[in-house]
Amino acid sequence: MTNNWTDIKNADVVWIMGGNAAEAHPCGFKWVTEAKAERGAKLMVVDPRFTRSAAVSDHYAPIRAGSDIAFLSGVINYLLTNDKIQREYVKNYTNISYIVKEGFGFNEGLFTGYDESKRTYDRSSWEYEIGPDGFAVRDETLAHPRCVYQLMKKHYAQYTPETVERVSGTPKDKFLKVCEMAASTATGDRSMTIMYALGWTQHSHGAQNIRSAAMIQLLLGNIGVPGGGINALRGHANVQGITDIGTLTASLPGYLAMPTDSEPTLESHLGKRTFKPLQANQTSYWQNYRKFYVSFLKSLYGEKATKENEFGYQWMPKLDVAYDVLRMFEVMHQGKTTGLLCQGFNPLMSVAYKAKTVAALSKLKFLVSMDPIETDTVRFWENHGEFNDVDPSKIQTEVFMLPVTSFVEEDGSFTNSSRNIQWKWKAADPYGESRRDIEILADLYLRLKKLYEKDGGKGAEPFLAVDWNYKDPTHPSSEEVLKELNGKALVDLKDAEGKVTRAAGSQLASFGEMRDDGSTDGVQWIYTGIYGPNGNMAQRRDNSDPSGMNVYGSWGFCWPANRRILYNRASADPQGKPWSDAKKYVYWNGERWTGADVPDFVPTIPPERGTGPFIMNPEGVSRLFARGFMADGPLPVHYEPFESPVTNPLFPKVRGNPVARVFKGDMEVFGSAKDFPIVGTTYRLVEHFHYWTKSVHMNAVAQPEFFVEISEQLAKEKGIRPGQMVRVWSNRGQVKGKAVVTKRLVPLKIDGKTVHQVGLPLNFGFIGETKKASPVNSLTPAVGDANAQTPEFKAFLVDIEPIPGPVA
Amino acid sequence: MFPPIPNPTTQATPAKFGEADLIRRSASNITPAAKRQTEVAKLIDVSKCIGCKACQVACLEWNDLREEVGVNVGLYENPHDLTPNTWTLMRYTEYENPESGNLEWLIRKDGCMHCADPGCLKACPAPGAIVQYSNGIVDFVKANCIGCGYCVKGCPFNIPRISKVDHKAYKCTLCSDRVAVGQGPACQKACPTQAIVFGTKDEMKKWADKRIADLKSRGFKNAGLYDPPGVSGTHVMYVLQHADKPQIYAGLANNPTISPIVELWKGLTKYAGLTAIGAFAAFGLLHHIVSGPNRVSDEDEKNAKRLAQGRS
Amino acid sequence: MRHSEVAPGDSVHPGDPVVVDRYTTGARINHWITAASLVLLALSGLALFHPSLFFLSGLFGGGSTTRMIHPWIGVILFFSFLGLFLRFWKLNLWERTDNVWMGRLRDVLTAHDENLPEVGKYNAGQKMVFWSMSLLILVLITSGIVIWDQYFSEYFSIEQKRIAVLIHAITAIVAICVWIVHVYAAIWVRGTISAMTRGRVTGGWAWRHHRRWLKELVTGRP
Amino acid sequence: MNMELSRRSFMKGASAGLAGTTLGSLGFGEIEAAHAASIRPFKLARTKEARSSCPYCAVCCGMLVFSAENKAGKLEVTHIEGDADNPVNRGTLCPKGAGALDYIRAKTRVKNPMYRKPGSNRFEQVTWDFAMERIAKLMKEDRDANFIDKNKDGVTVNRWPTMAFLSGSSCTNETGWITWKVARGLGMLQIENQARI
Repeated sequence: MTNNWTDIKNADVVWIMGGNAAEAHPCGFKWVTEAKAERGAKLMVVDPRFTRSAAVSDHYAPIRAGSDIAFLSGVINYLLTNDKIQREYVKNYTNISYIVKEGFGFNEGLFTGYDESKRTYDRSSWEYEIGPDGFAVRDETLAHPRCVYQLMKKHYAQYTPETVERVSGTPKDKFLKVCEMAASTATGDRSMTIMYALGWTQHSHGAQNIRSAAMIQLLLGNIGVPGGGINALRGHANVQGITDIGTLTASLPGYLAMPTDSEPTLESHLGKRTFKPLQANQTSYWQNYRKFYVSFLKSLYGEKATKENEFGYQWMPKLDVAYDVLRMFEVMHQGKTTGLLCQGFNPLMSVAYKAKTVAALSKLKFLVSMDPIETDTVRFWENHGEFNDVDPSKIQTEVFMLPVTSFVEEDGSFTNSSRNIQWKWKAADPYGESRRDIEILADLYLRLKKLYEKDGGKGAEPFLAVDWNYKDPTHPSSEEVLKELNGKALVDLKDAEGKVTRAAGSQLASFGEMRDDGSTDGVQWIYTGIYGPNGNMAQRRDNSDPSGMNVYGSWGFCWPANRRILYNRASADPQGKPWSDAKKYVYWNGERWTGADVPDFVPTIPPERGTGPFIMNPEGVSRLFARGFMADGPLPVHYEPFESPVTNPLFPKVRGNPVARVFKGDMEVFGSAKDFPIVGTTYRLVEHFHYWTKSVHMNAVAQPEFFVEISEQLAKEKGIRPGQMVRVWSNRGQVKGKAVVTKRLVPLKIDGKTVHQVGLPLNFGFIGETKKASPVNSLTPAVGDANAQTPEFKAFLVDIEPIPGPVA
Repeated sequence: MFPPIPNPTTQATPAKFGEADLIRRSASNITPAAKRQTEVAKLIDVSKCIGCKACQVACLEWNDLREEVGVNVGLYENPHDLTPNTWTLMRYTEYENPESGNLEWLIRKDGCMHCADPGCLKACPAPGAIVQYSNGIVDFVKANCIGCGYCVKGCPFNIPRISKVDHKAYKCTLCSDRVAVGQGPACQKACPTQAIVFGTKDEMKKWADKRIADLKSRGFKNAGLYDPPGVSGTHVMYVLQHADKPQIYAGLANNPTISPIVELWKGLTKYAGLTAIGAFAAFGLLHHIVSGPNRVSDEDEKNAKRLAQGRS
Repeated sequence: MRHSEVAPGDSVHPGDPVVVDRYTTGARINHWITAASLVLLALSGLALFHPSLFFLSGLFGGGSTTRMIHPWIGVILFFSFLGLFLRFWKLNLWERTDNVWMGRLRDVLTAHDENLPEVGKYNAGQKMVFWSMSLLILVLITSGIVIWDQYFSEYFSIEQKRIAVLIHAITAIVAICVWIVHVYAAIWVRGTISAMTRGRVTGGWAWRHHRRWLKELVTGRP
Repeated sequence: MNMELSRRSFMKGASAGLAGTTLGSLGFGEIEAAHAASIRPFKLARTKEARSSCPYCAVCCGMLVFSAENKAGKLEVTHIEGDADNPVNRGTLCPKGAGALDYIRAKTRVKNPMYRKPGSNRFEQVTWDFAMERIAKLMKEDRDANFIDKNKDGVTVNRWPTMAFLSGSSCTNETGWITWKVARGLGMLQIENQARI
């Protein structure tokens, strides 16, 4: 989230699309109902189904799953052609005036540089024209035919309301009402927030869905302002924190990158990432990358990390290729993986194409599950009839099921979706013999350490180099680990005059104190300040709100630097004045930047210097045109899902995202519209959390059994009665569930053809208290987003039939 | 936002109301407490409800109730009805508004309305099994309940349920144990969108006015408060988008009253019945006094003897 | 041709006084089961009917047990009464003379039996008690089942139950009144109770109150 | 009429006749006891309260967790409700958070380390020591066999390509870092969390 949960209350328009906040985040959604009740905000919902969010909306528009970019592009076209953009904001805070190099082009759905055999782009033509001063060239009149504004006008012209209706199925009047409501916030005194979740990410073009929405917000001047933003509503309690810490194939903590084979030295790694400004007087904050990286290495290897040994850089594993979850299971399926450690994870349920997942797990030598409860995965080898039809005697995997404490049985911190890090205190003793994850991992670490110290072995050195300096090595406490994340001064830190600003051994107050010479450590630079000299800020419980803007700046600690709204410098105009009194947030008071929040800016840089608010970007402005940072193009394009009921009506030659990666074997099991005419989409239910609460009695009571949502029209066509068992199948598997026949789903007219959609809630499986069911990921395709490799769970093809028998 | 009620304390706290605050007690004549407590109420704003069932779960959790895991029957409602364990239930209606042409998903939290004139209490034959406190809470007292099910017949909203296990009547208590220490009911506390708020009845009415004004500004010209006069008002009230048509909300009673049949049964019949029985008994007594026993005379015996001999 | 007024087991024993067998042991057991059920039903029912009589539930072990056993006693009553009904329904068929008897109710109440037509085994009053009890018990069992929530709550709507409970209450009151008439009549008409205790009445009693029955017993002719 | 009075006077009158009979002895005891208070005692009194955070979605609602000692002397959770002080959830909880007590007490909670042998159709209970020793041994065996210190171009890469780790996003930040440290320290590249799925 660029903004935060409580800030939603400052919105005048709330747009929920690609998500269903009422269903997935009810308590955060309260700030939507508050904005409605307290300031008369309007809520609009665009979704294939009339959802729980839609139930309290002012406007609902249906859409075909997987066609979001067409819809959003239609909105962008509306804003551009009707000039409903906040000009001053757009001109100063985006790259709309930047001129793109000659040679860039877009034709029949493809940008320049496409290599069909490799399914990749050579992105070199997607860059700015660089002037003789080394800075990017701009045309502030926006008249240059290659400036971003003109390129966008051209690119988006075809996304007329009629096209949107033809591609997305949204009736024109309903679509236009969305445009009008969004456009009403282009004024500076009104703002709109966009709330989305996996309904946008889980597509082969997921990242571009979100880019489209971000672009709309930039055109309307809604980024960095209260009640605005582009807000990813994240799933798991600490998925934000775990993503921040970087337990992802290519990540280091704090969004630093893993070394790769092409970066044999520390310097070769850092050099590529220390971006120089592309415009005069810009901050380009990533210039500090090396300080964060070296401090990280100092934390990882402790005293063993020295300037001479590149701070231990060579001990780090180097990435040959990114092993996202789809590749992980592909490799496992090829029999190349020996062991899998599952920590609070249920991949049998949550990974696409269940049949492949079972086959892959069966090839493991061993599987370890660390979880407070039994998962379907840990029993993947067990026969559960049609729900998991395997022969245990043929599965040679050794399986360990280790009991782990539940959330109440340990202390520690969680980072919520709006980056707020909050402490939780231990409330109960461990259940049975369960142990904290940290203890289990410490045990494993210490046992392995002993083995390597005793027997040696391959890779002993890099492993033994890891620092493990905890008071009780077998029980590292959450407090000392949080201190480790924050970082400390290793020697007395001095300013230019030689005055000690931070004594050796004391905790750092901010990442601004980090150094690249090995004199500081700190695992997670973005968290620095959480455990500074004043102690554990995650434990702060002061819920006062002095500004009255619903900021609550003294509750917990928000990364970075306790900032509650990102890019908040943009809440003021280029002169530093708030865009309006209604949206007064961070502003220049004549001496410094101040306001309701911690400014996302160097507080002393005056407006006259023209430093842009998007300090992480070398341009200092945000990018409507993404340059080469996106794998599938600098501007979003409507691509159909890999399984689509229609050929791309706009670019018939392109099937799916042209650069999405598809493994052999997965491509072959895509279904065609001829055999599978119906669009399937998966989602979660408010009564359940993923595959977890099916083991929780009260939640099983509230929603006990897998069901399939279908329209009245489809029910009639197929002869399905409400409550009847139906079979839904794709080219990869089948599921059976009760039919919920509803008015909340309607067939749509797509490119002249009637298209039905069926809804498949994902929370059911064969372990737990709910009725046994096959997971919906028996159906889903193993193809991911071209940028993030997030699987395409939200749009695929199925067919449906009633199962004869008594109803309900 | 309606100001949240402060967190509960773990200190033992004396209850703010109790036996001394009863204004009605089933099958008993009591003298209502002289000093009435401020009336409390729960306001359920249907227009803010997302049907998440947090209230249902919070109710189970707080009241230590556990329902059986059921099945899906093609609906979102689960369980399918109120039960002795499910004291509150979300009911979902897909309503096509004929005026706007829009689909509306009307989600109503069903449960005890805590009527000012409670039909359950009126029907109850067991002394003290149903009580009404002066703050408006209508509570079932398990120890006194005999499980006859008369409350079910007395209730105009079809709320009480009789347990098949212990044969006692159950329904929402408005979390009388929480209210007694200054907390709101568990459902209210949990409700993510403040579709449920709790306070004094006056506060709730005022709050409802604000909500109704908002709804009217959004085109719901018949938005209004549901506080039915037929039962002298309730201590659970609804804000409805279409207050002119309560029945579209999963059959919410248009103008609920205690059934005239129940009134007749618990009114006239009760008194007339005993009178009739008394009258018959009295008549017999009187008759006996006036006319004395009807005895068989010697004559009769002789006649009989004669007859019998005649035969032999 | 008149039908017989005699039931199996009825017979006359000459002597002084004449003794007439009116009820067999079976009939008497049947009657007393019915009577006991009815009394218990009345007590338990009244306990649930009016708060001032709730204390009666104490006789049955409290309100819950009262609620629980009342319907079961009702079932006993129903079958027990069914037994009586099958025994006696024929002799309770309405005849023309019953109308005459009814027309002279004043004579009945003032014990001027001599002014009444000769009566068979049952007089019109007894027949009315019989038939009204038959009808009332039928209504009571039916309405009782509708409100017997322990087993039948799912089968009836609340509105049906409300009607049933009202009917049940009114019917029960009527039944109690009829029962009062029945009991009072038995007490008032001396010599009656022995018919149900020992199964016998005196010839004089039979002569006075059921002369046609006695005559048939003696003559063997209806 | 006052019910209490009528009942008592009835008892006085009836007790002589009914004393000693089954009906009598069954009946009045219950009526006597029945005059109980309707309001349950507040069940949080004298429990221990801890501030926690909901384990489910990333709203991270503030929770109050109440616990009490069980018979074995272990602190056990008795009730969970929202923390009204938390500025985000203001005391509210969704159906998942409101039911979290049943997660802690779930029938499928794992109580002891369990182990399934290759080809077996059941889990058997094992000691922590057995499980951890066996896992460490399996890992070391594989790492010894498949660890790559240099790639074919001679670049030091120090990776262990045959081991995968799925890192839970419901774990704390602190667990996340320990996980990262152990997994990367061993040279793992196949690391994923729930950010995508």
